[in-house]
Amino acid sequence: MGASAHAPTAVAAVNDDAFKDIARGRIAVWWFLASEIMVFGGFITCYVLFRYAHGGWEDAARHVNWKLGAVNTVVLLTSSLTMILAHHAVKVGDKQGVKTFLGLTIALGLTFLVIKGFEYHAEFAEGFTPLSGLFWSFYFLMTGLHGLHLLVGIIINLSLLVMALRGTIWACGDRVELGGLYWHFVDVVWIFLFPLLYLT
Amino acid sequence: MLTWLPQNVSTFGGDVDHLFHIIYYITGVWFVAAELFLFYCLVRFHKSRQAQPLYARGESSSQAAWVLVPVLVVLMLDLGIDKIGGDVWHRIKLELPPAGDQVHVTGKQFNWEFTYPGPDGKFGTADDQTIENELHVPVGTVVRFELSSKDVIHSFFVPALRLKQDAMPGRTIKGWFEATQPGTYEIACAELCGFGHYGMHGVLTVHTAADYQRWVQSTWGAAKAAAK
Amino acid sequence: MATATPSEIRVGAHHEPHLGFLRSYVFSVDHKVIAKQYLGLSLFMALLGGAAAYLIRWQLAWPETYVPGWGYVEPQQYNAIITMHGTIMIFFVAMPFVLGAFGNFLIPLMVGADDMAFPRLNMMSFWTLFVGSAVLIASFFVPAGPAAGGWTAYAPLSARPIYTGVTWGQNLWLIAVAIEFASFLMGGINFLTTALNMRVPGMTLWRLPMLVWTELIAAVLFMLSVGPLIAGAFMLLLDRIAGTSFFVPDKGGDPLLWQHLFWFFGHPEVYVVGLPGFGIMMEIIPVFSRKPLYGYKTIVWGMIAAGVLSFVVWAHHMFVSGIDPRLATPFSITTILISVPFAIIVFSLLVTLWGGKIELTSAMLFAVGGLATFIIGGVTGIFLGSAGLDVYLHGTYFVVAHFHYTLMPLAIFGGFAGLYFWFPKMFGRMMNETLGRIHFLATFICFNCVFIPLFLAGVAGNPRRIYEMSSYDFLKPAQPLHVIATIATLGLLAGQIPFIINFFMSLVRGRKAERNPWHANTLEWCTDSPPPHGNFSQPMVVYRDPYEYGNPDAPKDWMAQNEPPAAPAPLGGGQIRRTGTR
Amino acid sequence: METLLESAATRAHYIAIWRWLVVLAIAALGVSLLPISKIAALVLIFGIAVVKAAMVMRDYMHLKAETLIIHAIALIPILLFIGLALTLIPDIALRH
Repeated sequence: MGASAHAPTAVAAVNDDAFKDIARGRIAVWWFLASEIMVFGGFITCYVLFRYAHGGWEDAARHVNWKLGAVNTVVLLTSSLTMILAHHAVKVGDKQGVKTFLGLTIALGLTFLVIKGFEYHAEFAEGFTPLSGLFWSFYFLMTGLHGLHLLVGIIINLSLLVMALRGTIWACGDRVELGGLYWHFVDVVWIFLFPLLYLT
Repeated sequence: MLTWLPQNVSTFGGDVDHLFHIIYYITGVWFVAAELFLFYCLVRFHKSRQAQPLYARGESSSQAAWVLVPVLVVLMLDLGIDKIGGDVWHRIKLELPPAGDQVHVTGKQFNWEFTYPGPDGKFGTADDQTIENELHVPVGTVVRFELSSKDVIHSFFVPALRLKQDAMPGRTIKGWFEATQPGTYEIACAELCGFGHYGMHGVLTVHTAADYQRWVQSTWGAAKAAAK
Repeated sequence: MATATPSEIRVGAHHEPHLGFLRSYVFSVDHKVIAKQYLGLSLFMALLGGAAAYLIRWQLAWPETYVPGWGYVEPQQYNAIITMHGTIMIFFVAMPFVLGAFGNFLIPLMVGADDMAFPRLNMMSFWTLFVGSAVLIASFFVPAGPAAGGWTAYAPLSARPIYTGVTWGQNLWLIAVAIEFASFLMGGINFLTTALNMRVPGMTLWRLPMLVWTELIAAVLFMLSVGPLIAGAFMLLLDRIAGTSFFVPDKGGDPLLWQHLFWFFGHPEVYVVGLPGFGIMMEIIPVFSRKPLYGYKTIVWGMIAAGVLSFVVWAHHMFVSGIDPRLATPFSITTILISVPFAIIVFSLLVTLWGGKIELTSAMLFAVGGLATFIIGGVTGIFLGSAGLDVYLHGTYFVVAHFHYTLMPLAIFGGFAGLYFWFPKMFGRMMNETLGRIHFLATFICFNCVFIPLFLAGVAGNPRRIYEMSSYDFLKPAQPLHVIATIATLGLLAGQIPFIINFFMSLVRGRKAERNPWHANTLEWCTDSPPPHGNFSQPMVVYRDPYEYGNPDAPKDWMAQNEPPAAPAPLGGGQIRRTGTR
Repeated sequence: METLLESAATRAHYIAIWRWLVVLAIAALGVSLLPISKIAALVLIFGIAVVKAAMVMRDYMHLKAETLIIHAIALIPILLFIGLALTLIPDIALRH
């Protein structure tokens, strides 16, 4: 960190503990993600326990469209790839790559939301609402919150894209990495929501 | 503090009171010792009586022992309390002695409903009787109850029996008690259940065997009661 | 490796930039201004919480009589008042006081940083809390009144408007509490990152002042525990607004789940509020005993152990709520074992006093007074933690007295101690000691007179949250206890008047404070009072432990952390550790 | 700055990870359609999900290059909510 430049050598060695080597942005984002893990962990805990307690949720779960869900899984996994490639482009100084991959990530994120919208539409048309039983309450609550998180991710990526287009992104280099951490986290949440809600 | 405990009329109430006394005396000794130590320090080591403070960092093992040895004693006492308290808990909530009598207790805003199986001893038959806010039991008999709620959470609290159990909507919770002395005792609700919470109160009447028979007869009629 | 971008290299004081009123005092990013904003907000909310206490106590002592300044308290109103009293005092007084105000003010100063790691996030977390407070206050004015389901908001009472008659009050309550959680999660990011990452050279973890340790542990506990309750709050809000049945049994929901989620957070939360109170005591007691804190590392490990244990004790709030009775046994054991780490902390503080050169300033009085009262809270926890006895004591005034005896000594006594101690650093002026001592005596005596009688009422079987108890015959003997408690409450509230006078008088008229009026060691005393924008005029370097008081080998009886070793041969106690001891 | 060669290798690694993720996603779908016992299917499906999540966290979120403190921040909450879920089984899942 910057302050160590001013320190007499006698004490400089005292400070070499493990925490100061980490950029503070990464500590902060991981810390934020940890609290998110607890929130989604809470939802998943409730869902799993209720599902075990009640049984009969398979019948409800049969009505969700697992095909669209599977497509969305691939879409989101691919967006994670483009996101990490954008981060990679920042690292190697590939100016065009940053814009391309951020743009692709945003497009894939939007694709996910559009497909999810079609799913919701079909489910509402069939008469399934959050009030159609506990499974549907959980389904709409968890996928809805996940969608909101994705929307926030898209907004973050849009702001990064604007910075990339203006060329200001190079001055604060780790922002794509930090945005990426959040994006991948949203992907990880989906990795669990998909089997929980669609496959079992 | 101890004299504030209300009269105890249940078989396990004595255990609860005993546990209370044990913890009271153990923690009481620690409390008095700690406070005396604190006030002694404040007076004895006030700056008007102390020119040079004692320099002790408490890091060497011999110095840390001044803290850790008492802590070890605390740990031992904790384990002792755990053992005694665990036994009491086990007796009240985990053991279910054979029933001599049964009753269903249902909480609702803002009354207690007590459903008696009647002379046939079975619930769900025509001779069941539901009485609001009045629980009648014979003395010296194990009474098993099944607790439930029609709306929100209530808590079935009989101070004289040292008994408390929440009534949780959507569940039926089993419990028991055995009263040791005839008399009337109050039943309270110990979980906030709405604006009428403070008035949700019932009466437990513990009858002698003869009195109980009389109560049964007056409630179900002489003929039916005799059939029992 | 960290790449130090230009914005990260911010050492030394800057000239106060001319930012204008709004950005200097309202939307300031300076951690010291934000800390004062937290302080102001918490003191303001404390007035509301205190007023609620006044109404509650009056109603309990003289049921259904005219309460001066208010009128008659209705049963529904009574439930709303106790709900808001609890919510305000825990979430909007204790947390902003010990975490928001002292954490924000002291963490950067104590680690030698110029500000928090993320100043704008810091500002945002305060204004988020402000919005939360506004939402909570707004809930007083909606039709059907504020939330009346207790501060624990147990479902289904809180999950369906029909059970309490409260409509938007409960919704706003949930929203306000959720906003408050978001605020302190943001604050926690700053606490952690600043304490870990912005320490100046020489400030190893084992040289951190205890207050920083406690704030750090509190931030960790809060972050780890609050998530499931946020999830639960969403579900409860949906139950209320959309009519789902997560916590209502009619379509398969489970009210017990809410209690689990609530107390999984609720118990660590007690330590979130409590540990920083201990941190303040641990800063003040060595200073006014002129002795090192006894067993620094033992205490740190004890606090970490308490933090870990706090995650495996929550069901002791639910022994009789219908949990599987077999679960109660392990939870009872862990609960009682938690007295071990707290015994370490309390005994260490007691031994710190032994052989000291004790000066009873207002700050010290509040610190030792808090310690003395906390001991009562600590030992009564054993009664409640023992499952067998909790069957009787659960939900009685014993519980009420117990948690007031744990939270008030730590958050309020500790907070006042901190305020008397750091007021000169915060505002550059000394507080009046005479008024401070009057304030302490009134608070200490009245506080004990409020809650000792309530222990007795609890032992007599008096259930809490009872609007009036005259209909119960067995509670007749407890009624005089409530009268004593209420009179003492009036004294307690009146006892705060000297503080309010002192606070505002000292702000304007107090004697100018020097840099280090108490001859203390930690880094905040090595800069001006109040510290300038950017905190330190030169980069700080730390050479020694924070509690080097009364070392007979040293030239004076305190050695500031940044004081370099005098001679080539370093002093015994203040030796530099060349290896990074972790 | 990495060399061009390293950069290409890193990129190829990211793409390889993605390929695995997609393969595993399809495998999980396949498992759900297999006529095997419910328990076996659940174990397989969630085993695959855990592997996928671990891959994303390790390679895309660079957990493999992080220090102990970040590992702790990421893993403690996971363990904690799993512990919460396990503790609640007797109360919530097995209540009937």
